[in-house]
Amino acid sequence: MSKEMVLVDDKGKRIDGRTSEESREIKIEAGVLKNADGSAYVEIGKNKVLAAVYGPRECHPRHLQNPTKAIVQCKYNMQAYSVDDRKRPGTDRRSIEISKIVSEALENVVLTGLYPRASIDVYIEILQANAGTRCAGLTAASVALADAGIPMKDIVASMAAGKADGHVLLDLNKEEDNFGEADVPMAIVPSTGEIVLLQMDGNMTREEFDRAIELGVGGCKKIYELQKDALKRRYSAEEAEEEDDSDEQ
Amino acid sequence: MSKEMVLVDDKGKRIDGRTSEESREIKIEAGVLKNADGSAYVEIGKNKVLAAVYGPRECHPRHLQNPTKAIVQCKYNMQAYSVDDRKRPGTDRRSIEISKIVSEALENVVLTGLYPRASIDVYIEILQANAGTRCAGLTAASVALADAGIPMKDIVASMAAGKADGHVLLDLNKEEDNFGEADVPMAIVPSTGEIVLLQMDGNMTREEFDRAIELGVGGCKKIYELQKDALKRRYSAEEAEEEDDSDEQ
Amino acid sequence: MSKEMVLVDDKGKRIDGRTSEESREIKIEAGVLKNADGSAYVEIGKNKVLAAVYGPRECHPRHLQNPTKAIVQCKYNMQAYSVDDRKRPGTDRRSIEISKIVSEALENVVLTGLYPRASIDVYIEILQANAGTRCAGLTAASVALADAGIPMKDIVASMAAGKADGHVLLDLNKEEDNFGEADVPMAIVPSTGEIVLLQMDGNMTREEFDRAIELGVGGCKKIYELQKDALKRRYSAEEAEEEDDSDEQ
Amino acid sequence: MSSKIISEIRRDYIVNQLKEGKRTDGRGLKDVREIKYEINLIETADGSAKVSYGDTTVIAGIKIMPGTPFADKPESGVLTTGAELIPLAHSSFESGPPGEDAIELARVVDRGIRESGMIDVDKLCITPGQEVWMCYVDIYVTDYDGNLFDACNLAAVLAIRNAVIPGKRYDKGDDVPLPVTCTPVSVTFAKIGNDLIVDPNFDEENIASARLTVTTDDNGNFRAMQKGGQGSISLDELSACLDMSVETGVEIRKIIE
Amino acid sequence: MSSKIISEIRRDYIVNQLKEGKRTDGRGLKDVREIKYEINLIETADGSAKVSYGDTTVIAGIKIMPGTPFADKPESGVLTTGAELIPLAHSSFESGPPGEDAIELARVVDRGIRESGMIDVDKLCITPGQEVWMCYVDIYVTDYDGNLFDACNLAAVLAIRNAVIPGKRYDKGDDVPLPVTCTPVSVTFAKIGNDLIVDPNFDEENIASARLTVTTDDNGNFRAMQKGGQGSISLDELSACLDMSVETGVEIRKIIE
Amino acid sequence: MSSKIISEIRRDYIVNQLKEGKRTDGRGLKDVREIKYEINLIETADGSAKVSYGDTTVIAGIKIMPGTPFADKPESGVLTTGAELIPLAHSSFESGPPGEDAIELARVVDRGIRESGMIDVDKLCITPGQEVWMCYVDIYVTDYDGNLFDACNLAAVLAIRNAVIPGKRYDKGDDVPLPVTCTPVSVTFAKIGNDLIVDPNFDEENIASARLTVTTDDNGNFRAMQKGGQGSISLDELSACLDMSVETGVEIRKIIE
Repeated sequence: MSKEMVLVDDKGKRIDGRTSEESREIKIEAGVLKNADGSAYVEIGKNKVLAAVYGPRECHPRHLQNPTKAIVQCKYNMQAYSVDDRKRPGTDRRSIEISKIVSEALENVVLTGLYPRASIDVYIEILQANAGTRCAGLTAASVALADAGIPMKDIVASMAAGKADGHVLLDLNKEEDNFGEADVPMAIVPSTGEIVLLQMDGNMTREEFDRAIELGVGGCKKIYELQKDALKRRYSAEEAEEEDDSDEQ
Repeated sequence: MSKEMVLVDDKGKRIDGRTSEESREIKIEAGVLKNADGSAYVEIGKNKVLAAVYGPRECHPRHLQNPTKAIVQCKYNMQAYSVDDRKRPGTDRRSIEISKIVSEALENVVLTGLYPRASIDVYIEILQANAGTRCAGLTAASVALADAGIPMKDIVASMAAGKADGHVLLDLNKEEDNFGEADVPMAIVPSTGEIVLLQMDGNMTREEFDRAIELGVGGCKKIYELQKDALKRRYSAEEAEEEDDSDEQ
Repeated sequence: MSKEMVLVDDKGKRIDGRTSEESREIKIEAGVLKNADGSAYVEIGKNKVLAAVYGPRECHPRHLQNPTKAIVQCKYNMQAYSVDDRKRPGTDRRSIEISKIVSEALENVVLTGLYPRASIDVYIEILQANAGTRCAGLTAASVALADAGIPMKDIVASMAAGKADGHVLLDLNKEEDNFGEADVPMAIVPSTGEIVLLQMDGNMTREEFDRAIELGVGGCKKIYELQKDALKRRYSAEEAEEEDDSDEQ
Repeated sequence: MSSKIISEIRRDYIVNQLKEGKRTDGRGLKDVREIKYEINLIETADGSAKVSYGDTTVIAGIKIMPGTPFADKPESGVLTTGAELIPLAHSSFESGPPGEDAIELARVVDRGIRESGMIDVDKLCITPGQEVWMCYVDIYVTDYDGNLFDACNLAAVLAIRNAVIPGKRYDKGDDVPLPVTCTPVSVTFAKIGNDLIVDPNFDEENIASARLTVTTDDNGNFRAMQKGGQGSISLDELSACLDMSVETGVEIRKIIE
Repeated sequence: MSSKIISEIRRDYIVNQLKEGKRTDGRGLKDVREIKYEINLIETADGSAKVSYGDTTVIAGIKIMPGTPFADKPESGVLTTGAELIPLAHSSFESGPPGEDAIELARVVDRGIRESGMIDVDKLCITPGQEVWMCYVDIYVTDYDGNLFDACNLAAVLAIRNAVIPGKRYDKGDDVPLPVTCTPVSVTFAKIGNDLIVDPNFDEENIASARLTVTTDDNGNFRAMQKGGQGSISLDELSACLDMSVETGVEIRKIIE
Repeated sequence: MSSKIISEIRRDYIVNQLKEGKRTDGRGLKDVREIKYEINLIETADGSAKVSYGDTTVIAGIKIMPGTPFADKPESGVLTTGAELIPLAHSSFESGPPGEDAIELARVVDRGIRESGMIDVDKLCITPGQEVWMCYVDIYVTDYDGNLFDACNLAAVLAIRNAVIPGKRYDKGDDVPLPVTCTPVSVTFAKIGNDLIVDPNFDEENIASARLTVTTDDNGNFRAMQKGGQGSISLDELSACLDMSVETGVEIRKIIE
């Protein structure tokens, strides 16, 4: 396409100044919505993502109910203005696939057995997209689940690695994703290091792929710390509110 | 667009010869269909509208049932050949909005409390359109409800006012609607003068708008008389039929 | 269009060498799928068709259930690559009509009264199309029903006749169908000669039409023999398998 | 469809009457109900007709506009026929996109018009390969008491015969009549027990085991047929229907000439 | 909609408070909740705004791209407005295509913008008859506590006022501000019993018998109205709403200038 | 999906067998079922293949036609991949538009073909920016006994390798083979308890906690992966799968060369 484009310079610097092991700037905030049972807002570089959780609640449509456990139903949606060319509202094949694999990743950690027949509904809205929205969305959804008080064995953390200009890189931005050679979105359960989401496309040798996994797992662990920070800030704020309330009494 | 177009001449005459306070010719007929529980046919100028009522009957889909009263479900539909450019069959956003506000206007007068869980279904078909179809449709629907014997506190009457060439006018025709400055569809409960449908778009000062309401209410009252006439003719015809029947015995 | 095209030469030979009374080559095989309760594969000339039967099973959606008998629900589908111009996946108006008339034809012979409230689902997939797919599909569906062990009063046999270059012909191929003058798909209950499917379009005199029916009924009877052969081969194979099984014990 | 079920008593009554050669509405077995029609009642359409067969009423409207021809017929106009069973017309009709009944109805009407060559589509070319007249026939059922096939066919035929190509509206020459070559007429039969009746009403349709629609042209040639229903028809019955379809077609043509 | 039903006790409490001229959140009957807004928060949009009325929050984003004009307005740009009641925002919102509430909302917001001539669409022509700028306004509700009409109108208006035509992106000249002529502001009233209140919250909306939205321009002229709900409004009530809509419109314009 | 539930007894039997290193159909844990294939069985397709993995059978057909390129790739052909889980193939498949399972399947197969550069799309340009060859890969499952990913991938790959660009049909030059650069092969693993098995059948798939599909090219490089299911996989398990995917890929390539 544009073979002149240099994504990694001869000093190993990427076009936004990062090293291969660096993620973009990350901002995570829990409890940002009033109506949702739990919510979170995440920025990773130029990605802006909102997640909300409703439930456990009655499962609709009924034929999806599972008599032994709750189901986790995630809906990933890109808002019309979140991408360069306006996206027509409504689900498309890509969002259906992402919703499916994100649901599966979350179902791994949620203690679904506690809520037979129920549904735990997770909504991910992409306000602004810049490569990595599924990982940012899954990261936000995990925080929203915790904010909703849904019992989980751990918080899922997600980040992609990839390859551009022959370098294995953490957390590709849009240019690296578009003009690079491979993308590896992943998500782990941080306490065990188990993988709950993994996709790959492009071209990678075994060595490159192993390195991508190494970088990605590292990135997920960093995300995990920031997820916990956001939840702690959220709890402190709630406690402060409660104290305010008792002061007023 | 066509600034040369004169919609109201210097003597206050409109392109179809009407004064500002005159409506187009109106024809209302009740009981025009065999299958429907009630029906009506309305012509207002070049608008031709058919309305039918079925019910009270079981409400589908069931989740719309209201345990304390009937719901009034109106479907407004423009037939493919009713407009200059063929309209593709199927609902569009405009018809969904009109169906909603017409349903709300009718629900105001129907004694819905008499029929818990039921649905009263109203179908409005526009055979030929020439500005003012929602008012003509609501006018026809009211007559069809009465023809169906649905208990109502009054019959809703509807007509639009508007503005063209700077004049406030009753009952805009297509040219006045397309090239004029404002349209104000409305519907009232004639016995109380209360407004049950009101929309406006365009540009009007307070004085102009007040005048539009004044004209519109007058138009609605004229419609009301014609609605009652149509129902009287219908009842007389029915009685005559019954007498014929008894003669034959 | 192409008036030069000669579909029947002066010796009465058709472009593929057949006489007016000859059908294309026919191949029928029963029991070709593992999962279906019954299945069949049919080739008629260049048509390749697969049919499967599931049922009697619970009828979905429930409002289609008939408390006194089973319903036969056929879905006819052309695969995307089965025609010259790729067919977009999904039902179209043509396939809905064919599904309806094929369902009706099959419902004539299936002893539906034995299975109240049930559904007998028949799926016809056109892998390759060359005029006559509805007849080939119905022929395959009948064999699949028999293979599924569904009690029937007879096996429906189907073939089209038609007219091209002024000649009444059995079993039109694609060129004859496209450039000919009439097509008459039909299906009969062979034991009684009763017609259960009949369509016609084009232009035929009474004499031509009577001849078309005569040819078509003959074609259906030939199909019937091949259907029975296929089922016999299928039963022999099953018996052989069972014997093998008992040998192994 | 549950509303299509009529009571056993009503069914028995209809069948018993038929045994005596009578129909519940007083008709003989071969009689068509009274046909009424009105032409060009819709000013916004380029042709229109309202047709009643007894208490069945339908309206057909034509819209004609320039459009792109099909690649394999670059000089031919395009015909599209739709039928809508709107819920205004009967309690068994539901809102939403056309179901299988409406689709079959539209396709059978379409075949009668298309296969008879009623519209001379070769005269609808504006610029070969680029622009031709598209002819949309939209049929709405407004009151349903059986035999939609014939009522819709007749409404479509009358609307087409009275349609005008709106050349001026699109700056494509004068307004000229839509070129029409013939008048296809369909006649529909229902089989109840061993009786064949013409022009079934709602009750008759619903107890009939089979239905046959036969469309003939002005010469009495066959142009379209469609058998419906789960019942069968014998070759003799078919033959009787073909005879009657020609005879009745002649009668109906007289009514509309 | 079942989740829209609030308890009888809550209803009585709200009504009783109103009798004393109070609202449950401490406002007076004519008071609008606190309005907050943020401009151009979405970099991928050509204009965007987030607006809160109390706990109701919505985001509007504009995308502008070249496209084909309508045949009857060959030199005018095209405005399209959509509103999505995404299930993230409230437990009563469902996934799927917009329902009648979302459609009415989008159409009322659209009318306010369109009928006020806020966007000077005649300045959006690129090549007459061939190419004009298409302006898509997409509004997402992210938190729902009543009065979406006014929040969505204001978000759309702020996004439009700050939007840029992306000439460079499409090689169609410089980036220039979207040409804007005025600032239409809508004010929504709810009728509860005999009281009229401004800017109803969720609970108030759900016990209101009628709703009226009035959109005025900078001159205090009326540009769009929409009455909703099964209740009626008297001519006197209408008059009072018209007065208040002008007054409140002036106040809201001050907040966003 | 209810039909996907298999009995507890069956589940226990499978798991117990696996503990002894056996599978219920007699295979070893790393064994692929017998693969059969047939090339160009569909004459109306521009390329086709039928592939069986044991009792799973799928048909892939290619249709190639001229079309408009994407604006951002004006000289590249377009690849579109669809998969249909038609109800003919299994009692758990329903009529209607593709659900999430069919969509995931099609997208994973698509990625393997697209990301390996199997089709040299840069050679599919007819007129730069205006016309390129569009390549539609449509895959139909006709019998379903697990592991659709690998069967559909192989059928698509075989159909593509044997496809011909129909230049003559469209008056765009000669018929030439579709330009193919490599042979991507996918291998799918299922995790049951702590065991990893290759090419799971229906029963195995339905008790598996996780699924991993790995697509390699002729050089043993990785081109696409997809993890599915609610279970997790450890880094060691991932590593084992990667090893096996390369080994098994070599075996499968031998079968089809």
